[in-house]
Amino acid sequence: MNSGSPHKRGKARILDQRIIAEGYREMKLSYSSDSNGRPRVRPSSGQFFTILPHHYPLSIMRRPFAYSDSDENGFSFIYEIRGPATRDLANLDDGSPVDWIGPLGSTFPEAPENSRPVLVAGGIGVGPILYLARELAEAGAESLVVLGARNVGLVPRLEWPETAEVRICTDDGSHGIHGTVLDGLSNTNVTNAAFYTCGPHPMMAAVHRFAVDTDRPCWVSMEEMMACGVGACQGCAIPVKDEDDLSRPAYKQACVEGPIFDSRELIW
Amino acid sequence: MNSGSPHKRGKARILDQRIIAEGYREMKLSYSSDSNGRPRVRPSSGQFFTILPHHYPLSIMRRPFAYSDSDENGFSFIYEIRGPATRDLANLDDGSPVDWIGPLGSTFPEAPENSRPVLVAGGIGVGPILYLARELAEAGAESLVVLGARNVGLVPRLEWPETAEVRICTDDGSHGIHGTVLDGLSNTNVTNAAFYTCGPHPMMAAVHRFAVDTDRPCWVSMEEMMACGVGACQGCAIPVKDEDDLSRPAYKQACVEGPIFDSRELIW
Amino acid sequence: MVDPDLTVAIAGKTLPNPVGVASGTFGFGEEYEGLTDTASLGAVYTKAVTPEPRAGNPPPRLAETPAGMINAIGLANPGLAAFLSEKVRILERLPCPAIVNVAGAVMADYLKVAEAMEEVDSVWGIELNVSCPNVDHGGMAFGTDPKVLESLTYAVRKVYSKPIIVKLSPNVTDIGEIARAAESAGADALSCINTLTGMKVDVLRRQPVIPRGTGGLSGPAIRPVGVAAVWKVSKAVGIPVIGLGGISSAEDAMEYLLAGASAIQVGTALFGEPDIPGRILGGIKIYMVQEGFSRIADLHGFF
Amino acid sequence: MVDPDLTVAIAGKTLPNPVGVASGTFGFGEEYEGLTDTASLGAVYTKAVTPEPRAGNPPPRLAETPAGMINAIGLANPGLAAFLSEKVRILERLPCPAIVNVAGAVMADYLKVAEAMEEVDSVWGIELNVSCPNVDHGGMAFGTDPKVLESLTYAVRKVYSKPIIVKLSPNVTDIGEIARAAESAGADALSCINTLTGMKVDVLRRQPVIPRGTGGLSGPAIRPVGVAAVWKVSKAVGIPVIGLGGISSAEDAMEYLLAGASAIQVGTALFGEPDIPGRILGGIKIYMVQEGFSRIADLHGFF
Ligand SMILES: Cc1cc2nc3c(=O)[nH]c(=O)nc-3n(C[C@H](O)[C@H](O)[C@H](O)COP(=O)(O)OP(=O)(O)OC[C@H]3O[C@@H](n4cnc5c(N)ncnc54)[C@H](O)[C@@H]3O)c2cc1C
Ligand SMILES: Cc1cc2nc3c(=O)[nH]c(=O)nc-3n(C[C@H](O)[C@H](O)[C@H](O)COP(=O)(O)OP(=O)(O)OC[C@H]3O[C@@H](n4cnc5c(N)ncnc54)[C@H](O)[C@@H]3O)c2cc1C
Ligand SMILES: Cc1cc2nc3c(=O)[nH]c(=O)nc-3n(C[C@H](O)[C@H](O)[C@H](O)COP(=O)(O)O)c2cc1C
Ligand SMILES: Cc1cc2nc3c(=O)[nH]c(=O)nc-3n(C[C@H](O)[C@H](O)[C@H](O)COP(=O)(O)O)c2cc1C
Ligand code: FES
Ligand code: FES
Repeated sequence: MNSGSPHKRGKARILDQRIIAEGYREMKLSYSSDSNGRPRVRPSSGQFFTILPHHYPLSIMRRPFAYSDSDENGFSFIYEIRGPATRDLANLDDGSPVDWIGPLGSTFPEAPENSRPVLVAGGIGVGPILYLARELAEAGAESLVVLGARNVGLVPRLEWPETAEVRICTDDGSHGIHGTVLDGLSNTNVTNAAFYTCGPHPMMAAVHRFAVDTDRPCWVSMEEMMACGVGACQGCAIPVKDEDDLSRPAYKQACVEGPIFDSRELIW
Repeated sequence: MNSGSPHKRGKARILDQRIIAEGYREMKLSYSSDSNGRPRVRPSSGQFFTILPHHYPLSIMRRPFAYSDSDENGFSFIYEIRGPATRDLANLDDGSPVDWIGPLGSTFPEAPENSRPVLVAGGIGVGPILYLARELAEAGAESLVVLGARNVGLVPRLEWPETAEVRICTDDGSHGIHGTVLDGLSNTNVTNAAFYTCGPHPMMAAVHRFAVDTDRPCWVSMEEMMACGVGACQGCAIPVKDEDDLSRPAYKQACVEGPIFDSRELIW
Repeated sequence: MVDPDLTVAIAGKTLPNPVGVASGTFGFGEEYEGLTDTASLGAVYTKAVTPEPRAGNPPPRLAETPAGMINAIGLANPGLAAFLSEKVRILERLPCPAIVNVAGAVMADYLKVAEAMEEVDSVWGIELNVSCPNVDHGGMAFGTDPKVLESLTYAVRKVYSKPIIVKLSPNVTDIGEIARAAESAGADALSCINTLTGMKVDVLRRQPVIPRGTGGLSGPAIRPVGVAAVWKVSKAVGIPVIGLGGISSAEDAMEYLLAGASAIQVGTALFGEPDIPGRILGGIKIYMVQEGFSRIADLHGFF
Repeated sequence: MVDPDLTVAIAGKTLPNPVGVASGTFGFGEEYEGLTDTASLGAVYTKAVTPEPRAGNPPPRLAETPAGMINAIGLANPGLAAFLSEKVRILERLPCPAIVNVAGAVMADYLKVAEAMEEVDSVWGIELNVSCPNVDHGGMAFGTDPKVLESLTYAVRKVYSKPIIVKLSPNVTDIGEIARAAESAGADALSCINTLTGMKVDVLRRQPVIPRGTGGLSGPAIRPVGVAAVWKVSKAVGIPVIGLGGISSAEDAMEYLLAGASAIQVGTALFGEPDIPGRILGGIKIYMVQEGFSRIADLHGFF
C-alpha cells in the first residue's frame, strides 16, 4: 500500500465526551498504540476526518467532522446531535471504537503578516475555530473570537486560550452581546483583520460581505454532502467563480480543494 | 382496538441470559408491569413470539422464537446465534427492551389417553420441547426426552423436570448415547408412545417415519421464513397433502395453522 | 386551529384518510386483529383475488435483503368463490373502506373478478394488479405494455362502475407511458409501485433462495424508486396517484405526498410494526397543522 | 491445495482478478492512495470521460437513503483533452488494468472518446456508459432502446479494437433484449447494473433533495435488483457479464458470480470501506478453496 498520501484509515477509542451546550457535545478520542491506529501527519485546524456510522450500512455514507483539537495521542471534535450517526455517537460508551479516515481537506491558511486573526463561529462551526484559536495561541498570536448562538442554552461551554479575546453574541440577548456576530464585530478596528469563519451559511455569507466591504481577507469553511472525502466521487461540489467563463457554473470539491476556501472564490 | 385476538405487541426487558451450549443461549425476559406490556393469554408450549430485530429496518423482518417457558411475569426462550438478529440479542445488556408480538401459532396437542409422551429435540428445537416437558410435569405426566447433538459442546445444559427421563445422544459419542436420536429410541417400548419433535428437518423426518412405522401419533414443529406471523402474508407455506387432489401442491401457513402439525399431514 | 381535512377523493367517492395498507401484506383485513386498529385506516387493500383458488409458490417464499425483503407468494388466495362466501363477511365488518386487489393470468380472469365485485356493496373499489412479478402468468405483461394495459383497463371499466385503481410496476422503461394508457382507458386512480424484480442467492447451496429464481423486492430499500415513480406518474396523468413502496414513517409518507401522491399505502413496514399506519397518520396530521395545510390535496405541486 | 486461478478472460485479454472498482466511485485511480491497495484490484473503471469538460450538476449531488444513496454528479469530468494530458499518466502508473468509462450526449461523443482511447496503451479497454440517469443527455436513450444501442455499439466497435464493455441500465422493461443488442453489435462484455432512478424529498423544504429531482440509487439496497439483472443477462448472452450494484462483502460478490457474473465491481461500498475490494477478493479465494473451485468461470451455471 502506497503511503505517499497523507490520509489513512484507523480506529480510535472514545476517551470521553461531554455536553457543551444543548444538543452539542465534545468528544475526545485516543489513537490505538500501534502505528496503524495513528494518522500519518498531524491534522491541522480546518481539516476534517470522516467516521463510519454505527448503523452502517443502513446509513451508508461516512460522516465528516472538523477537528477541534489534536495531538500525538488522539483528537477531539465538537458535534451537534442531528440525525442517525450523531445520535449513535452520543449513545456510545467510553472505550467504544470509532472508525476514522483522516486528516482530510485543506487547512486554514496563515494570516498575512501584521494582521490580526478574527475568528467567527456559529453552531457546528465552533470546533475548527477553537482548534485554530489554539494553534494561534501556540504560535504566540493573539486573536479575536466572535461566537454566535440563538440563545444562552446554545452557547458552547469551552476553554479558550488566554490569548484569544472571546465575544459571545446571542440572537435573543440572553447572553453576551444582543445580536448576530456582525453586532459582535461592531466597535472593532478591522483595518488589519484577517477573517476566518465557520458556521451556518448565512452567517458566513455575512462575514464574507463584511470582509469584502472592509477590504480584508476572509477564509470560510464550507459544508457539502460528501461520499468519498478524498476527491474521487465529485459529490461535494461547491459553486465557484469561473475566471475564464462566467456564464457557466464551475465547481470545486469541498473535500480536497476545501473545506477551507478564500471567500472571494465562491458564489454566495 | 379490538382485543378479541389472543396476540398482541409489547415490550419486555431482558432479565438475564446465559450460555447453555456452544453458540446457544437461554434468555429470560420480564413483562413490564402495566397491562400493555403483557400478553392477553398465557403462551403454551409449541407457540412462538416474534421480536423486532435490533438493526431494524436494515433487518426488516421480525424473528420468530419458540417459548421455552412462560409465567405471568415473563417468558424465556433458547436461541442459537446465527445471524444479525441473534448476534444482536447476544450483545444486549440485561435490562434492554425487546419488542415482542405473541403468543402466536398452534400449541402441542395433548397426548391421547394412556399414551406416553416421547419428546425428541435437536438444535434450536430444544426450547419448545423443554417447555412441553415442563407443562407435562406440571400436569403430573411422565415423559421421555431424547436430545440429539453433534458433540458434547452442543449439548444444552438445562434443568429438566424430575418426571422427565432425559437421554442424550451425540453423533460423535462424546456424551451419552453414541448416535442419533433414533439410536436413543432403540430399546424403548414405543407401543404407547406419542411423539413430539422439534429440531432439524432431517431429524424430524426420521422421527416421523419411525412414528409411522410403529403406528404411533407424531407432532412436529415446523420452521419456515415468516414475515407477518399472523396469517396475513402467506409467506410461511408448508407443503401438505391435499386430500382432494394429490396432483397439485397444497400449503398450510406455519404461523397460524402451525407451527405444530400432525406429521402425517405434511409432505416429507 | 381547525383539524386538517384528511379525506381523499377518488372518482366522486372518498377515503377517510390517506393511509391504507397494501395488498398482500394485510390479508383480508382481520389477521392483525389486536395488533392494529383498522378504524384508523384509510383503506384495506386485500390480498389479490383470482377467479380460481391458487396454492401459491413452493417455499421458501421470503428472503431478507438490506433494508428490504423479497417475496414470491405467487398470488396464493382462496379464489373468487371462497372470497365471496368467506372473506366478504370480514370486509363488511371493517370500519374502513375495503379495496379488492384483482389479479389473473388472462383478461377474462380480471373481468370475472371485477364483475363479481360490482355486486358486492362492501367493496369500495378494486385495484388491478397488473404488475405481479412472482407468477408466470401474474399480469406482468399487462403492466409492461401500454396497449395491452389499455385494453384490459377499458374492458374492466365496462363491467365495473366503482373506483378502479390500476397498480403499476416499476420494472418498466417508461412508467409515465403506462400510466397514461391506464388513464386514457378510464382508470380512476393509479397506485405505484409494486415490487421490483430482485434475486438473492444462497451462496453455500449455490441456488437462489427463492426456488423460482426472482421475486419481488419491497421495503425501505425501494422507497427512492417509488417516490421517483410517483413523481413521474403524477406529472404524466391527471387522476389521483396512490404512492407506496418502503413507507415506514410519517416522513416517508410525506415524501410521497409531496412528490405527487394523493394517498399512500403501507406494506412491508406492517410486518415489523403492525400499528405503524396509525402513527403515520398521526405524523401527517402534525405536519399539516405545523406547516399550515388544511387539505391533503394541497400537499403536492411544489415541484 | 493449489491456489485458485482468479484471472478473468474478456475478448482474449485477461484481468488479474474479478474484483474491480466501479466508475464514478474511484476517480481516476489515485484518489484513494494510502487507503486502498490498487495492486490488489482486478481493474479500475474510471469516472466517465466525455469529449468536452463537464462541470456537473449543481449541489447537493448526494443524498442518503436506507442502505443506499442517490447521486446526481452529472458526469463531471475534465474532458478528453485534460484526460489525455493529466489522467493517462496516472493510469500508466496503476499496477492494475485501467478501463475507461466513456459517456456522451450523442453518438459522435462516444466515438470521439473511443477513438482517442484506441491510441492509449495504458487503457485496457473501455466501458460504454449508456445508462447514466443523472444528466439530460447522458446516454440514457442509448441504454433503453435496443436498436439505438446496437448502432452505437457497432459504431464504437469499428473505431476501437480492445475490449468494449457495455454498461447496462436496470431502468428498462427487458434488460435481456438490450443485452442481446449490445452483444450482436460486437460488445465483448456487459456490465450491469448502473444506478436505479430514485428520488428523495426534503419534506420541510418541500423540494427534492437533488435539485434536478431524480438521481441514481446505489448501494446495498439495490443488490437484489443487480443480482436478478445479472442472472437474466447472463442467460440472454454468451459474452462475459460483469456484475455490480450494492456489493459490500465477499458473500455479496459470490451472489453475483453464482448468478452468472464473470467479474464484479465495487462502487458505493468503497466510500465506507475503501479497502473492501482486497477483503472481498480474499473472501472469494477462501470460498473457492473451501468449496473446491479452481477457476472463477466455474462459479456460474448452477441455476
Ligand atoms: C467538512 C465538514 C466538516 C464538518 N464538521 C462538523 C463538525 O465539526 N461538527 C458537526 O457537528 N458537524 C460537522 N459537519 C456536519 C456533519 O457531517 C453532520 O452533522 C453529520 O454528518 C450528521 O450526520 P447524522 O447522521 O447525525 O445526521 P443526518 O440526518 O444524516 O444529516 C443531517 C445533516 O448533516 C449533513 N450531513 C449528513 N451526512 C453528511 C455527509 N456524508 N457529508 C456531509 N454532510 C452530511 C447534512 O447537512 C444533513 O442534512 C461537517 C461537515 C463537513 C462537510
Ligand atoms: C416457529 C419458529 C420458531 C422458532 N424457534 C426458535 C427458537 O426457539 N430458537 C432459535 O434459536 N431459533 C428459532 N427459530 C429460528 C429463528 O427464527 C432464527 O434462528 C432467527 O430468525 C435467526 O435470525 P438471525 O438474524 O440471527 O439470522 P439470519 O441470518 O437472518 O437467519 C438465519 C436463519 O434463520 C431463519 N430465519 C431468519 N429470519 C427468519 C424469519 N423471519 N422467520 C423464520 N425464520 C427465519 C432462516 O432459517 C435463516 O436462514 C424459530 C423459527 C420459527 C419459524
Ligand atoms: C408478502 C407480500 C405479498 C404481496 N402481495 C401482493 C398482491 O397480492 N397484490 C399486489 O398488488 N401487490 C402485492 N404485494 C406488493 C405490495 O402491495 C407493495 O406494492 C410492495 O410491497 C411495495 O410496498 P412496501 O415496500 O410498502 O411493501 C405484496 C408484497 C409483499 C411484501
Ligand atoms: C457517486 C457516483 C458516481 C457515479 N458515476 C458513474 C459514471 O461516471 N459512470 C458510470 O458508468 N457509472 C457511474 N456510477 C454508477 C456506479 O458505477 C455503479 O454502477 C452503481 O453505483 C451501482 O453500484 P454500487 O451499488 O456498488 O455503487 C456512479 C455511482 C456513484 C455512486
Ligand atoms: S466527497 Fe467525493 S469528491 Fe468530495
Ligand atoms: S408469516 Fe405471514 S402468513 Fe405466516
